[in-house]
Amino acid sequence: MPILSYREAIRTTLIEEMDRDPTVILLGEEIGLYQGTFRMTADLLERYGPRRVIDTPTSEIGFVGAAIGMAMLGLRPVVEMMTWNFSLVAFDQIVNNAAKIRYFSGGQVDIPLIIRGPNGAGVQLSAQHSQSFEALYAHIPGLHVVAPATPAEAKGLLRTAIRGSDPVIFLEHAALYGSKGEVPDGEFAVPFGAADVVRSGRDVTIVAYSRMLGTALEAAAHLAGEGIEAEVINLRTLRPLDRSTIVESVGRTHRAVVVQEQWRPFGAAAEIVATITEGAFDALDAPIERVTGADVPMPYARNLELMALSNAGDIMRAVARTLYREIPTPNGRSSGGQSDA
Amino acid sequence: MPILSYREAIRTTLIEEMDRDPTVILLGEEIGLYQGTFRMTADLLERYGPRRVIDTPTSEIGFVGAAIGMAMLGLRPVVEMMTWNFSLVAFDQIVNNAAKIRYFSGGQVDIPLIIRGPNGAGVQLSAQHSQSFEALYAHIPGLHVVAPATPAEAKGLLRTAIRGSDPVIFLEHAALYGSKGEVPDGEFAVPFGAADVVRSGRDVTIVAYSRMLGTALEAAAHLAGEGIEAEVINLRTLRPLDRSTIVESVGRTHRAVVVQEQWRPFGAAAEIVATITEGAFDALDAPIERVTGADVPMPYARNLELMALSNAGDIMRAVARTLYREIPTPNGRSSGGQSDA
Amino acid sequence: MADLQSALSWYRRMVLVRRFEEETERAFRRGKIGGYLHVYSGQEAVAAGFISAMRGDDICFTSYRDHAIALLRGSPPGAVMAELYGKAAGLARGKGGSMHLFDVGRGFYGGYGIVGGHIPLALGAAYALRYQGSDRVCLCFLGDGAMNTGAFHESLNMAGLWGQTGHCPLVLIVENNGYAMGTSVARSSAVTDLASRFTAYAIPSERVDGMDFQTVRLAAERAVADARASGRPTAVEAVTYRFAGHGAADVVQPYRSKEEVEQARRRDPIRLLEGHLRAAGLLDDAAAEAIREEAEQAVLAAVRHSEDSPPPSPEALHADVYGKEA
Amino acid sequence: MADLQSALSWYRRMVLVRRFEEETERAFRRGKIGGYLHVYSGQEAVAAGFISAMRGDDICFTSYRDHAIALLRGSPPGAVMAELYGKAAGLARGKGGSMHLFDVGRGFYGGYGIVGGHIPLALGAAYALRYQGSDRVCLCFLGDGAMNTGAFHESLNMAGLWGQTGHCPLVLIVENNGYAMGTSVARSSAVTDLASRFTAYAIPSERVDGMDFQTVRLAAERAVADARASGRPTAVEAVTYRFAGHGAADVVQPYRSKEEVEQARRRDPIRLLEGHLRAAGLLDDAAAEAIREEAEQAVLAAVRHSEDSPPPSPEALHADVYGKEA
Ligand SMILES: Cc1ncc(C[n+]2csc(CCOP(=O)(O)OP(=O)(O)O)c2C)c(N)n1
Ligand SMILES: Cc1ncc(C[n+]2csc(CCOP(=O)(O)OP(=O)(O)O)c2C)c(N)n1
Ligand SMILES: [Mg+2]
Ligand SMILES: [Mg+2]
Repeated sequence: MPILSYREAIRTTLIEEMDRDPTVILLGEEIGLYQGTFRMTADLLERYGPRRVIDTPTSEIGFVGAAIGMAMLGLRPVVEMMTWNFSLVAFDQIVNNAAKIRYFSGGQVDIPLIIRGPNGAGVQLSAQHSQSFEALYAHIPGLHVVAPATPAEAKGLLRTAIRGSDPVIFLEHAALYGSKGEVPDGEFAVPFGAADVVRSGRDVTIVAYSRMLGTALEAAAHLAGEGIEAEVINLRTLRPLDRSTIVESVGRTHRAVVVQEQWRPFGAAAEIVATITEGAFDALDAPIERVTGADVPMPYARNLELMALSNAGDIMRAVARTLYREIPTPNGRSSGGQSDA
Repeated sequence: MPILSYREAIRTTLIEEMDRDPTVILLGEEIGLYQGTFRMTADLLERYGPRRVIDTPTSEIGFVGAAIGMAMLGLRPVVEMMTWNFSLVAFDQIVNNAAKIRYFSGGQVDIPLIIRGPNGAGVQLSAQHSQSFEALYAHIPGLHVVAPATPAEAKGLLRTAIRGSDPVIFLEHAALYGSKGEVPDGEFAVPFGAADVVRSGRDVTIVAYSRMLGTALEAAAHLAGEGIEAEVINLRTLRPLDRSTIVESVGRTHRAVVVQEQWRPFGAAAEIVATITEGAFDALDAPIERVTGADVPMPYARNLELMALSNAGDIMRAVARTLYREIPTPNGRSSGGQSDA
Repeated sequence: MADLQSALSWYRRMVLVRRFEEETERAFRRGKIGGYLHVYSGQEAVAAGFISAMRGDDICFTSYRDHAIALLRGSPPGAVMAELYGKAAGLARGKGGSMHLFDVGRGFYGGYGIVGGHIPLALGAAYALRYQGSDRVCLCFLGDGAMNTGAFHESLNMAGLWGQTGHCPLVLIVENNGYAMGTSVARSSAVTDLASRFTAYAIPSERVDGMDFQTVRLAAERAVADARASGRPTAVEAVTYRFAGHGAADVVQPYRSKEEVEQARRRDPIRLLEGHLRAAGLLDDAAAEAIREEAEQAVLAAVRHSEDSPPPSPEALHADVYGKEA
Repeated sequence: MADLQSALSWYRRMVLVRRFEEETERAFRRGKIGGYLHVYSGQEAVAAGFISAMRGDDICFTSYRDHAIALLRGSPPGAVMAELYGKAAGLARGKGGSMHLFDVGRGFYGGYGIVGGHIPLALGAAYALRYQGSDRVCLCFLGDGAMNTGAFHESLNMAGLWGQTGHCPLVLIVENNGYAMGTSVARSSAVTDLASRFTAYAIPSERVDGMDFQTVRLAAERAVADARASGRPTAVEAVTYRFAGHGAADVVQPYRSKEEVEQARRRDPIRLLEGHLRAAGLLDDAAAEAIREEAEQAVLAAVRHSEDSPPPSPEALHADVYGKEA
């Protein structure tokens, strides 16, 4: 299997699908002449021309809405959201149109629409440019919410998204764009709603997705050094959510730590905690722990920003609490990540 | 104490605060000449004139953003969101500006802004007009999220909101506008972050807010007939969330049912469940139950709409499950309310 | 006059629309129709004029004020009424209701409830039609109030841009009925000559008398032909009037006087067209009566159909949230 | 020439801004400044011209391209630079960074990162100033790209309406620097005469040479005086050019040619003003050198200050999310 970066995995999937299906078209800001803010669409304007690679004005309402209309007429638009922060401008289009038109039309149209781009914090991009919106979108019926953590997943989930018939919120993470991994050849696809048990273990279940999967695995490796075997689950999609894989795992490990990058209150981890409480109540030997970002708009100063984000040490300490024991942890305490609203 | 309707409680508070403080001004669609879509601002244009009661065009981005700017300059704008469904158009202004400006300016400005209006389902308003957005807004640091269930709370919380220094998402419920109750006279205020134990009981804790409080109380009354004493907690504010009152109650009752009107996945109830799991784990004798709306865009047909909403029977059945027993329930099964993403 | 000859059939449909709306108001008061109800009475010449200029395979989008669009486009009155009754036989299977009529088979891509929110959809649909190599066009009806939304602005600027290369066969019809709910155009738009606002997007536009079917129709034919030939957007402001309240709940109407409404009713588009037809000898008392009677029967049949047909089955609740499995 | 006399002090500040921006680019490359960095080089005459026309108690809003606004409005270079360094002594206590400079004490109500998102704030602020009975005015700087946002449209229409009764002393300054990131005005706006787009809101506007300080300043004085006297909005399109990439990461710039940039640099606003001043005998080599040296020292001092000062304390993380307890 070839080794690709997360970026290459996405880019080559776009190319494969565009070569295969002329109804797949791209639109967004700076995807053409500029070659893509993160170079995801480099050369694609030259390759497919301006009718299939559409540079738009700074008009998220306009181009997201237009993509919905295109999808209703049978195209398969893939919108690049330069970063998901800007999607709030188009929130009404996504929630009130993309997610609901199939339903309120009584099933008369498909909406095969992908909106993709980086979600979550970068480095010192401050409050308006460091947000992670999976909890918002996963609340909305009619949307699929996808958050690949590896190059293979990025490719496989994007293929499933492009060949589907419903709107997909495709949440990438800029911190992962350069990361590499094996990616199966050919028409490889990853189904929605199937979480991946990335590492097995008997002592505790750590649930993560997107960028925090790597942090969880880092924690798990350290924990192994302490004799603690953590099972690590990568959700891959939040809607649909693979509840049974999570519940089954906690049924075996009796302990759970749920990790998310963003603000804790009413965040994605709460749904996972509720799922475990509902499905594996009798198996639980300790309160479920949440490891999350600090409940503050992201600060600019790097020292504060690091405090606002969780690290492997935070996950290890949470695991230790579920085991009612103390363990040495590598990272300093990021005191920020544990506060409430 | 005088008896007022929920609507009168809000309207008289607006009047009292406008009489007291000339910096309080109102803006929104149809609040003036039209007298308010729900007549909340009836006669106020005549009373305070067009400079303090501003009819706006259908421009949520514009008038919500303008209200933020007014607040930065020291006014206390109260925006009427005709219904919260339309707030998605202004979502960027609320999340990226109102909630964050204080923070990213390093604390240089107050944002004493209230956005108020009805949240949740009406009767047959269908998919784009029946939404309940508390989970979305309560996720955002920098906002307060308030959801009064009674006339007294409506008054007391609105007063706290208007005299505060931060943006408040003030979620009313049109189904409550006509409901009546005693409202204390004078400068009565209800603090944020203080839940109310509306009914005490030893067998199970039911947590609810806004319209669903009434449904929870209805269920509790029926349950009492079966010899089950439910404690009912009215949250009143979701951000800040009064975690200790919830945890303390479940510590006594050992069982919990959390009720919300809206879609279950990643909904507000999940945060309450996580809070209980974290705070009262050892006290729990049964899995926490969630009673929620169906995970679908709201359908128009009345029979489907009723299925999509939870009723007292659903709450009673959930309570029964936490008690591992069967009890007769009054309402027919609303099979819709329990499905997952 | 060949022209007027064919207008007769549109007169017939306008009469049906008016009678249909009266019946929806009655059914609303009887509690048979729920939710919001926005009738089209007074504006019939606008939709009729534009829909008469559409080809069978052209498409359109509109707001929640959508009953007339469906009926004029040929959706069966029974299916439209059944939708308002929330029945399984409804145009959207009872899932959408008054604000969300949909008849994709007839090129009607729906009614939408968020003001301005459908305009970008129509923009994208127009692009798709050209991208697919067809010469079909897309019509987008919108209210005067919708012009003040960000969705309008972003879409129109993009339409202007896409039109530069002939990729935007979009016809925008501003139904200027004087009000957005209770807010008059002068109180909601800094510029009251709404057609002129399109110059900010380099989109040609004209303002026409929206009460006169023949005038609307001619403008519509020009606009549709232009869009089809050039792939460029074009806009028409049709000046009309909303005879009824904004919605069924808007009874008192403190924002306008009875006299103003009376005045406007004097230029009732149906009576105006009737006058033209009579003057041309294409209609007499008997024929007019027959048309009214035909509308009466069609509407009563639609009501009976709606009363008699069953609500959606419980399974419908969870159907159509997603399509075939991803 | 009295006019030109006072221009000398603005020349001095423009030199400081240019030198400051060079230093921020260097510090960015050295990893001292994080995040995004959008410099103002090439556009100095626009901000200088407009800020020179502001009264001490007037206020302004802008986008993320905000360093010059703060500096020209009088914020200490050390505090501005410390903000970019993420230090506690920064203009926003290290919490905002390059995109969110704020100096409310000097009437600078902030830099904002969502394109177009600050325009409604400025609208509301202008209203508040009048509501409070003052004759203060509010300036809103925005990019050519920001004109294509819904936030722009909704705000401008409301500004036009509020201005009808004199309640909107708002001056809109479109800094047309040719590009929104890599998208030229012709590729992002259906109409390239941006000033003309304001007619859709009945807001008077003019287009001026944004490279010539004196020209900008005259237009600014007219606009500010108008807004102050009438309480009505007014707009100026200042045609300028962005010498650097969009942000520090925009190095290759495949969307424009080196020649185009060279060409634009020939009308460097600082050299143009320098030329005027020299021609009028208000500046000679020695004075120019002294001004450059003064800027050099100010910038180096700002860097030293920023290097030496401490980061925010850990407690700052949770401070300023909310104000005093509700
Ligand atoms: C974004 C949004 N804001 C507010 C509303 C409430 N609302 C419904 S119709 C309407 C007025 C629209 O007027 P116009 O576009 O002229 O259409 P008309 O009703 O006259 O056909 C408003 C404000 C809405 N549906 N959507
Ligand atoms: C809503 C939104 N969409 C996209 C972006 C990304 N972005 C940052 S700057 C910019 C271009 C803005 O151009 P212009 O308004 O001309 O300002 P300039 O950078 O030229 O000063 C874009 C698209 C953003 N910040 N906000
Ligand atoms: Mg109207
Ligand atoms: Mg620009």
